[in-house]
Amino acid sequence: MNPYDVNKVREDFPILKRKIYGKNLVYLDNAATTQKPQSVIDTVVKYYSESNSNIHRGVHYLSQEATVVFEEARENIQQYVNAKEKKEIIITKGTTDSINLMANSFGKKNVNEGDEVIISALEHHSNLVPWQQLCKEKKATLKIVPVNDQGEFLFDEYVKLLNSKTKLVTVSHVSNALGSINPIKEIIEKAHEFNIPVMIDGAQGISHCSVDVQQLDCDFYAFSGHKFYAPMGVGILYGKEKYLEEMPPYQMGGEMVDQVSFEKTSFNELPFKFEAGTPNVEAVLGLNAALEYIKNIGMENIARHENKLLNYATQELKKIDGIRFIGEAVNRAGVISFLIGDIHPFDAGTIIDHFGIAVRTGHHCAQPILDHFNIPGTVRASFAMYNTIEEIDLLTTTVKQVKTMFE
Amino acid sequence: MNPYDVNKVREDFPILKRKIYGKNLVYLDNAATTQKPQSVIDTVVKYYSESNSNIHRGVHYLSQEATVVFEEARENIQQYVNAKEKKEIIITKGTTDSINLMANSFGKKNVNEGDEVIISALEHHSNLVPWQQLCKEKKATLKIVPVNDQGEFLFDEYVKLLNSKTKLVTVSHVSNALGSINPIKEIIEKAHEFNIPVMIDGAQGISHCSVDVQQLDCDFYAFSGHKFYAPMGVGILYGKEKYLEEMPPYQMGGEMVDQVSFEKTSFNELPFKFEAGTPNVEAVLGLNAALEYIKNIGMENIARHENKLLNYATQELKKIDGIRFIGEAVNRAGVISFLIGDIHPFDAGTIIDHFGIAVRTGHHCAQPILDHFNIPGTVRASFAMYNTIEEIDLLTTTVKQVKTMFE
Amino acid sequence: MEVESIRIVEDEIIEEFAHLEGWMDKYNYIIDMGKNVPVIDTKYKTESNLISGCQSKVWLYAEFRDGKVYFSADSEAVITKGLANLLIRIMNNQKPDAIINSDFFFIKKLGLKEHLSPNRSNGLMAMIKQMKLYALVFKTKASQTSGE
Amino acid sequence: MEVESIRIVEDEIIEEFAHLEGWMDKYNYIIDMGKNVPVIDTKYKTESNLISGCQSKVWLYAEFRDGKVYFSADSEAVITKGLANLLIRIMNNQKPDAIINSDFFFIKKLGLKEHLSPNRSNGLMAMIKQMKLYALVFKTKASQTSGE
Ligand SMILES: Cc1ncc(COP(=O)(O)O)c(C=O)c1O
Ligand SMILES: Cc1ncc(COP(=O)(O)O)c(C=O)c1O
Repeated sequence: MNPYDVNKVREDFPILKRKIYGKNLVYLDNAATTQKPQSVIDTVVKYYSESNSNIHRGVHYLSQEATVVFEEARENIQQYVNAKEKKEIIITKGTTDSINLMANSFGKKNVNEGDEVIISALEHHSNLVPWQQLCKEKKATLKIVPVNDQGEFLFDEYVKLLNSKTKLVTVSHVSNALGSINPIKEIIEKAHEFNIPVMIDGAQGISHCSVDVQQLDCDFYAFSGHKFYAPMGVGILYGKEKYLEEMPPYQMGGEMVDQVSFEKTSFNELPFKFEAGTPNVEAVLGLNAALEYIKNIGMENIARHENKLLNYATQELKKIDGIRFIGEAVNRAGVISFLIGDIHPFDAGTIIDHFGIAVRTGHHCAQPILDHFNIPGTVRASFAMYNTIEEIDLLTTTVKQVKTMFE
Repeated sequence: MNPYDVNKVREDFPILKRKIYGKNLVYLDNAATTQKPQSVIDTVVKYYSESNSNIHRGVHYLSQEATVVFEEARENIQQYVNAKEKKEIIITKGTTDSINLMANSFGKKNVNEGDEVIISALEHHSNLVPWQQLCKEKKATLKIVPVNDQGEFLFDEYVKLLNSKTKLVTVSHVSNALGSINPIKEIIEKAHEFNIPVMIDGAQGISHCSVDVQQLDCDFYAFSGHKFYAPMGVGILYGKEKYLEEMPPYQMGGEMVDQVSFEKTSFNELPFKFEAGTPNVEAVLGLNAALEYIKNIGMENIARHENKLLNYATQELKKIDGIRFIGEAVNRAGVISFLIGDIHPFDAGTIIDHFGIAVRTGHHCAQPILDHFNIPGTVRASFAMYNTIEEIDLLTTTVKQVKTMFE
Repeated sequence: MEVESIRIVEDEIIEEFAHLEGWMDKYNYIIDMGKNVPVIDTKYKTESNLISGCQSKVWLYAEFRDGKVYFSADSEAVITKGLANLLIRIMNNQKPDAIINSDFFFIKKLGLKEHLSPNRSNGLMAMIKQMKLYALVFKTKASQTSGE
Repeated sequence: MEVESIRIVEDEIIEEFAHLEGWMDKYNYIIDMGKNVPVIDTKYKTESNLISGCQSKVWLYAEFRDGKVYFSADSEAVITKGLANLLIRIMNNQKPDAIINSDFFFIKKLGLKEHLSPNRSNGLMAMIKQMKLYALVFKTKASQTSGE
């Protein structure tokens, strides 16, 4: 598909026909969750209509069939992020779940009194609070890499924080509040000079960038299906085998055990060791369908299209008197965050909504970075493969309208 | 719908038209996961085609709409189990997740060195391994209520185990391996005489019995949506407010926090305190649709029908020479577990499968209870509202066939 | 009696709203309202007077004088302030019982809940709850004092 | 050469299977096979000779004599024993290299994987993996010895 035919893409997303207050839905809340193409919805329907079954332990046909497609999905995910081994792909319920697994398993094992964990000032609460709590419990210290006023990760400051007490560096690939792309390749390289493993919170990265975990050489990479055109309720934790092998299990229950008696329990091998309970087969197959869909269109094409939208939005909104962009990193993806004069984001969002435009307002679960800018929140428009230049024009017109109403 | 019209019910489940090896699917693996009625599938499709959005923090229409239906679903769940407060309904990803939450939050807070936790010999690994690990970590002791050779909970033995060191009693409502219904009302009453809270693993109970948590007076009740005609990826933990209020959060991240800064984080109120990350809106709405469907048919009718199947299956299988029932509790629901002479359950299951009949074979994630009977596993047929007498006849004929093949 | 006087103000507001065509005018009206809210004294803009569950910060304060309740409020967001003012216009100068028993009829009548706040983000419901709570506290105190 | 002799036994089995009509006969054949498996000496029925990933316990043991590998096995389940015996018939008395290089052609040809074991429960794949592993170990040892 070249040149990129956004109208053809839009046809694949049934929700885009939805009317809001009688107007066409303009969905610009993609950083919160993306919409689903028909092929993903169809996969879910087909699964429940023809193949639904619990997996792995069944001898019967349906169970074996479901197991096969489930494990094939895992393989496709492995290939998509170019992990070395299939067993390095752990199925979780979302990024938050993946990071909690990390904090409780990796963290519990490796972070001790006096140790340090490094995050950035840009993190979503999900990549902050688990580490904050871990450090509190372990009497370790959470170190924060500061950002500049463009919302850019300060690499030199980061390097200063690295030392022999650092047990993990964990930063977002792309900031959900500001859209800044962090220099993760350099971050990883630097940490590895000190033999420190690095985890990437890819919740926003996976949908805007091609990810190759071997090329990045990251030790862990986490993301959510629902922000990546897949159903809710599934996430991935990629981890290097050498780390995953040593890590103790997180949740306990069926599937993740090998032998169980009242005296003693032995745990299953990777990846099952980390997958307690009935997995969400539906959502994993849905994620697989989403991957197929994305591969067909091509992540390069998607990224190029989204970049065009981002640049156009920046250019057009900039023309409005009093507009303030929050986060102006040189490298940015998918997200534009702004304020209109002194208008409270909630006021702006309420009016924008009435034009059928879905933007997010507030702190975007990243309070600390807003504290940095000393603001209560922003208006955030975030883009996906199906957004259009016309939608950006609508947004711009609406923002002007908001201005007149409140000034 | 009275008398119960099973053929009408069957029409609502599209998968029942599936052919396996050219034969009609006979799905008797309902204790592993149940099939989904069309209304549940339609709810998922409608959600993704019309309303998909992230919830709770959005000002925009879709987000608010999704939030409203999500919270209405929580209310319906509350009403269904007759919880006193909506905030006592915590959304998890499944029973295993609910129990891990309990072990990590309630357990971490309340179980200390020298304390005791009581489970039964009938527990699924999910209600055993988390407690085993907790006790190991806390130097507490896991006490096991034994069963008799019918697979019945030994109440007198249970009473002997209760003492001031007991911090929690946690038992299954219905055993997934044997189908035994535990006397949970009496178990709870007895524990309360010692002021000990009781958690019920309702993974198998919820689909076969009416559950009224206030009438039972249980302190916690956990179950999975996928075993209750709902989509995968959602579970419930009901807990009494007074306990939930005191319990520390389990997973950390977005949604479950109130104020976040690098210095200090305060947690959100119930139920959100326990719901970190983007919830599985799809599956929660699906669970709501399943509840509606079940309410329409009536749990009493379902239970009566399933009981008829269970009795008929017992009666017919008993006629086969050499059949051994594993678990013959007087009170039983949904599950019949058996062995055919000395034929290994895997051998039996493989042949039964080729007749298009889905039964489960193996240890059913409940190794300890099979150790009690000194067997490597059983063949388990488990029933749901859509199974028929004719299907049981097929099963019986097939079991006879298996016998000839292996003897 | 008091409930009736609440109803009168409610009718007034409903009447005012009736003249507004389209949602833009309605919002403009609420925005205007926001400019005239009886602003809370800064010394009461404390953590404990913050209403939680709103996307913008909202402070609500109440005093009890001569058997009647007087509210003041503030918010970072103008729409929220406007909504607060609507509520205050109705509830100010009322006896606790009137507030406690009010069904906030006008909210339904204006479709405010559906139209403006299908969820908790603007805190309309949270503000009402807080107002009723204040009224309840005052009533309880009053009955204790009179009981002495 | 050795691969060829493997292919001969495989063809034999394929031929035997060709006469069977319907899946019941095929299973009966496998069940019969299960009765003649070279049974592992009880002293080798140890934890370490257990193959994991099967629904029934399977033990597999191998010896290396005169440059050739000899397998024996046992299982609680007859079908698994039958499958083990099929594999053993083919792989017994072969040089390590032949085993390592075999593509287990007959499995595909008979549709065994699809028909009998779409997943890991009967351990067919696990058994093959284990056989190849044994062969590899023997080969390595042999080359070390000859290298001395
Ligand atoms: C009694 C019992 N408890 C817990 C579970 C675990 O449920 P889930 O796998 O949905 O977490 C099951 C399911 O097999 C069960 O039957
Ligand atoms: C950067 C980042 N990390 C983590 C998360 C949490 O993802 P989830 O809510 O799917 O667990 C999000 C989602 O908002 C995010 O944007």
